[in-house]
Amino acid sequence: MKAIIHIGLKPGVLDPQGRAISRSLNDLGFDEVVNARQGKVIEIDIKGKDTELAHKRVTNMCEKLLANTVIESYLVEIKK
Amino acid sequence: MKAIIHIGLKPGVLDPQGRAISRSLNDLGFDEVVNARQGKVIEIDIKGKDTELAHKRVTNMCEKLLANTVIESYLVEIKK
Amino acid sequence: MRTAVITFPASNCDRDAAVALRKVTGIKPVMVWHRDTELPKDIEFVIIPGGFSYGDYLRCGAMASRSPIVADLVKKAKKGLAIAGFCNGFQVLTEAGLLPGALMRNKGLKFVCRPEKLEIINNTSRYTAKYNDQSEVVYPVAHHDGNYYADKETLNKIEGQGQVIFRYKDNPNGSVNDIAGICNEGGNVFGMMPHPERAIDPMHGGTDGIKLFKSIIESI
Amino acid sequence: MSKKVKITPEVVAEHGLSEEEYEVIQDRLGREPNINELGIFSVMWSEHCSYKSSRRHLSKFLTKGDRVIQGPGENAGVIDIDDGDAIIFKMESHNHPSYIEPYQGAATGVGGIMRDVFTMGARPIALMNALRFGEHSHWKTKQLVNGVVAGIGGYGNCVGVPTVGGETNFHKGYNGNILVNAMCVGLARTDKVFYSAAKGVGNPIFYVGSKTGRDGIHGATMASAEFDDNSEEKRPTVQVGDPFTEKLLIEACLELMETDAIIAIQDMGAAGLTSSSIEMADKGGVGVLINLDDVPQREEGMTPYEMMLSESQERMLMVIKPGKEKLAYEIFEKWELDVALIGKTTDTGRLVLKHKKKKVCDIPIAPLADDAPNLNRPYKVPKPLPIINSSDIHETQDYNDALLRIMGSPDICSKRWIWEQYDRHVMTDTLDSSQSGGDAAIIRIHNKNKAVAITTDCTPRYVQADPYQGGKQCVAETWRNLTCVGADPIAITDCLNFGNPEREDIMGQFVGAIEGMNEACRAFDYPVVSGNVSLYNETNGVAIPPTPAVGGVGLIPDLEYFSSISGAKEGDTLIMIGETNGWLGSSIYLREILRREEGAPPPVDLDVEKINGDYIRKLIRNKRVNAVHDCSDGGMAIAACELALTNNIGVHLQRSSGCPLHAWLFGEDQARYLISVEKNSVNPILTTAEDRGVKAYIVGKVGGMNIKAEGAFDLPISTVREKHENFLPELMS
Ligand SMILES: Nc1ncnc2c1ncn2[C@@H]1O[C@H](COP(=O)(O)OP(=O)(O)O)[C@@H](O)[C@H]1O
Ligand SMILES: [Mg+2]
Repeated sequence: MKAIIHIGLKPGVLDPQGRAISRSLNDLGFDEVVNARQGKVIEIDIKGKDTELAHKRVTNMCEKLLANTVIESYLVEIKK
Repeated sequence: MKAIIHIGLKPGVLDPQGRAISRSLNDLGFDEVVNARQGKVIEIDIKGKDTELAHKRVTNMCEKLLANTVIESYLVEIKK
Repeated sequence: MRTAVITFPASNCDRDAAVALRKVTGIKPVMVWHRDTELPKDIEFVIIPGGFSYGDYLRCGAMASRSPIVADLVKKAKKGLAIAGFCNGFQVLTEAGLLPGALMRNKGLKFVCRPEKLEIINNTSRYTAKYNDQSEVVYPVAHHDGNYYADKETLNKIEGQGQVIFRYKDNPNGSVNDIAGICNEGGNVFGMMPHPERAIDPMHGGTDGIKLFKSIIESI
Repeated sequence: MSKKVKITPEVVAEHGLSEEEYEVIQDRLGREPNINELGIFSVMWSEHCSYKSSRRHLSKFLTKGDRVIQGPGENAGVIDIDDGDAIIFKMESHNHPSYIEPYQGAATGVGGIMRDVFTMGARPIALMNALRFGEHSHWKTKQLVNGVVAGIGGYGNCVGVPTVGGETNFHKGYNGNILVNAMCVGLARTDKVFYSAAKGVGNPIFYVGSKTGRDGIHGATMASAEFDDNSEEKRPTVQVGDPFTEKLLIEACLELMETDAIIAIQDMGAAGLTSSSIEMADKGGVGVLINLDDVPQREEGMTPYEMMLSESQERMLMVIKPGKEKLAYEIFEKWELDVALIGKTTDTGRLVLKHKKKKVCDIPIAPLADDAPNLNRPYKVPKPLPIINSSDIHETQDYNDALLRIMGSPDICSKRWIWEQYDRHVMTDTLDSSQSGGDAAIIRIHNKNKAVAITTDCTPRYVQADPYQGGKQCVAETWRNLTCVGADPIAITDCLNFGNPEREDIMGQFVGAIEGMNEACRAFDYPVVSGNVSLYNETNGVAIPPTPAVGGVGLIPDLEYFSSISGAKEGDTLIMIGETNGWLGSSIYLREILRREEGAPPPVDLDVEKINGDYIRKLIRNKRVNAVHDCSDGGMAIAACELALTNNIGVHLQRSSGCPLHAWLFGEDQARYLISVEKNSVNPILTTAEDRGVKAYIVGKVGGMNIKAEGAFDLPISTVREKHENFLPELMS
């Protein structure tokens, strides 16, 4: 199985990186860009077949390690 | 409109972050984890309505700035 | 002789590079702002300094490499202008396509700052000619993303053509083939992660870096 | 929060204001405050901004001296280092935020202290950090160390200011409350120092830097509140740092400072726009009108309350000379910073805020400062722990093992794992730093033949055992460390980290430590020019060990004459300056080898400190020494080991006095320096020392590749190095 975890800054948390990206795109002439945000995706290959269990376990991984829940939120997706 | 850009390392490029993640997960007792890869997602808010044009423009942004095609590949998704 | 140092937002070794150039040439370099569209006339050597241009956001050196001044550098590099990038400058040069490969996050995932022993692989290059009696130097490194990567083909090419100039004796970042510094095919563009400009003063980091600046200046 | 919030007793209490305080507010306003006004009083009168528990005690400090240009009261202290050069420095805590979000907490701590320094016109030239973590085996420690160190490096490295030293302790007393204290040192011209007093009426007020978001609202009151098990819920108040913007702010502000456009300037630290605008107005004796609609905002629908209390980072406020607005805009726009004209100074003496055409706050400024609570909290200075006689302490059976255990213990081990993550060399003026393991960092003044020496020190176990002696010791150790490199100590900054001041014993630790510190400052003519107080460092009623961290700065007037721990040579003689009586109470030996944390700490005799230190400096100026190291944690044995490791050369100690061997080796008597000298310097040194009333005697020699002491230990350097170097990497792997 594969787990795909999307991690992004919580709304309201300063995203200096996103700001720099949108400015830089504007500078390059992409005037249509209003705003940019940068997040992470982590893809994990997992042994086993039980997707429900996997979802639980991966959520646990997020809480314990993968996401910094003080400033980040995450979304877990399990693919067979 | 919103553009979502997934950027990941090309196959064959060593991913130190991914390696560290899978090792740490194993250390934490998540033995089912075989492998992990870390990528980026950039979300961009775009003015305009023409999704086809947007797709073209965002692809151009990737080539010009957002991805380093020596090591990274990318995927563009446009959402209304 | 006229030299220049480029300043990007959050370049932070621009002054250090300028000090080194003045020490070696006796003349203050011109400080060039990243928004300028053209180098001043008669500049014969340009340094892209270390630092954290644009905060290292997105990818180290990526945004800086798209600046107006780098577009001009790309043009002039093709005509043979001598350009060196140290640390973040090296990242900018690879991002600009002036040097092959890419610099990725250190294998240990941590910023690493220490004096590092380097082996001079090619001491006939324009940047190392003065070292011809010397095979080892110590320059400090200070970076988070100095893990050099290039695909097999590129690697074979640069190794085969003498473009690898420096190698780490004790690889601090996971760079492929222990590569610390390389030049382009023409030998005029050069980049390295270690900081030769931090090795020009016996009271601070040693003096092993002086010959590098002398080499390139005298080659012009 | 809307403007219509009703001010109930609960709302007042939530803002940390007492009933009496609320009555004062009503009296000064002549009416009930609205929520914005209440919020403003609340943060201004919080412990963090008003120093209500500490103010009266801090006022006892020696704050004046020949070289002091500005003592406490401004953003940072300013001292004169000759030739028109000034050093501006300060230390600050970011303890609670770092516990909650170690990376961002520590990073924003570094950012905040740098702003205090460049606000005054100085280019930051060095950073230091004093860190205290919980027990190394505690489940949370590793994650905290990882995050804090990465955060400090992440911020300082990016901005391009070298992080050149610090200290790191581990103790169970910090399990629930780590301490992250950051110090910044900057260089300015004495005639170009900028202050915060907003003089003159009708002058434009500019806002520069990042946009204002909802970060850290209530941060100032949070920093003044005790932690409990629900503190995890306070998480969203942690701010995110943006070192990139900070770097641009530094360059832009320094560029504008080159002109004559600035009347007053102030960074927005704790309590953001509120405290910065009020402090500027109060010091300048003017009123302020701010139009909140003009404040650059990151989010939609921000209320006046949120804007005034936001602690978004990397923001500055300045009063500009009329007619210079265009110049200011040009410079800030060049550096791609958000800039806005948000108000002006007035002659009303009031803080007036407008939002969407309505007046949302109108309060007199004077009472915010003048009537801020100034408490006289009851205190009881704890009695010093009883003295333990060294002959009553068990002698170790295995000195080799004891030495290795101490060298590999959390407090003594090499901190390379930490400082290798800090750029120590950028700006190319670092002449000595953590890298040598020496006593003080040395930073050359750019393009000049002089340098400043910087150190931070505190021995919390001594302060715990006896606040008064411990307080003296903290100041004395910084003075000694600066002396070790040949610097003339000039002044200190401090960061006083304690528990809950509402408890008599904690307040007693605080008062006792200040008395000791102050006495040392006076003895050395070594004033306090800036500092910071962090109280309520406790969890579930258990306070941290009292930790008054001290940051000292000294001047090396001529680069011909300085010294360090490196330079010892084969054949050198080791001389100890200062008396060795073998004081083992509260020592590292007692704690690490015998697992006892008890006994009075070594007393500090300030007169002896003074003559010994002055003598060391004279020896350095006369080029009589090859290497100098202060004798502190772990005593002579550890000082000798450190000297051996740095120089990669053996040492051989020979007992010089009658005190028990383990006490002679590991005793922590104060006022001592271990020096390595050429053979032919030995006699002149011993003689001149005697003339000056300085105790000096041979304790061994330098040479070979072993670390040994007659009748005690004998180990190859490599074995000791391995123990010393491996502890942290193993812990952190
Ligand atoms: N957090 C830290 N950051 C940078 N350097 C540190 C840190 N902790 C310790 N060091 C460095 O490690 C060395 C040894 O520290 P310490 O034993 O406290 O020194 P001393 O007792 O001589 O003052 C010093 O050079 C100090 O600057
Ligand atoms: Mg110490």
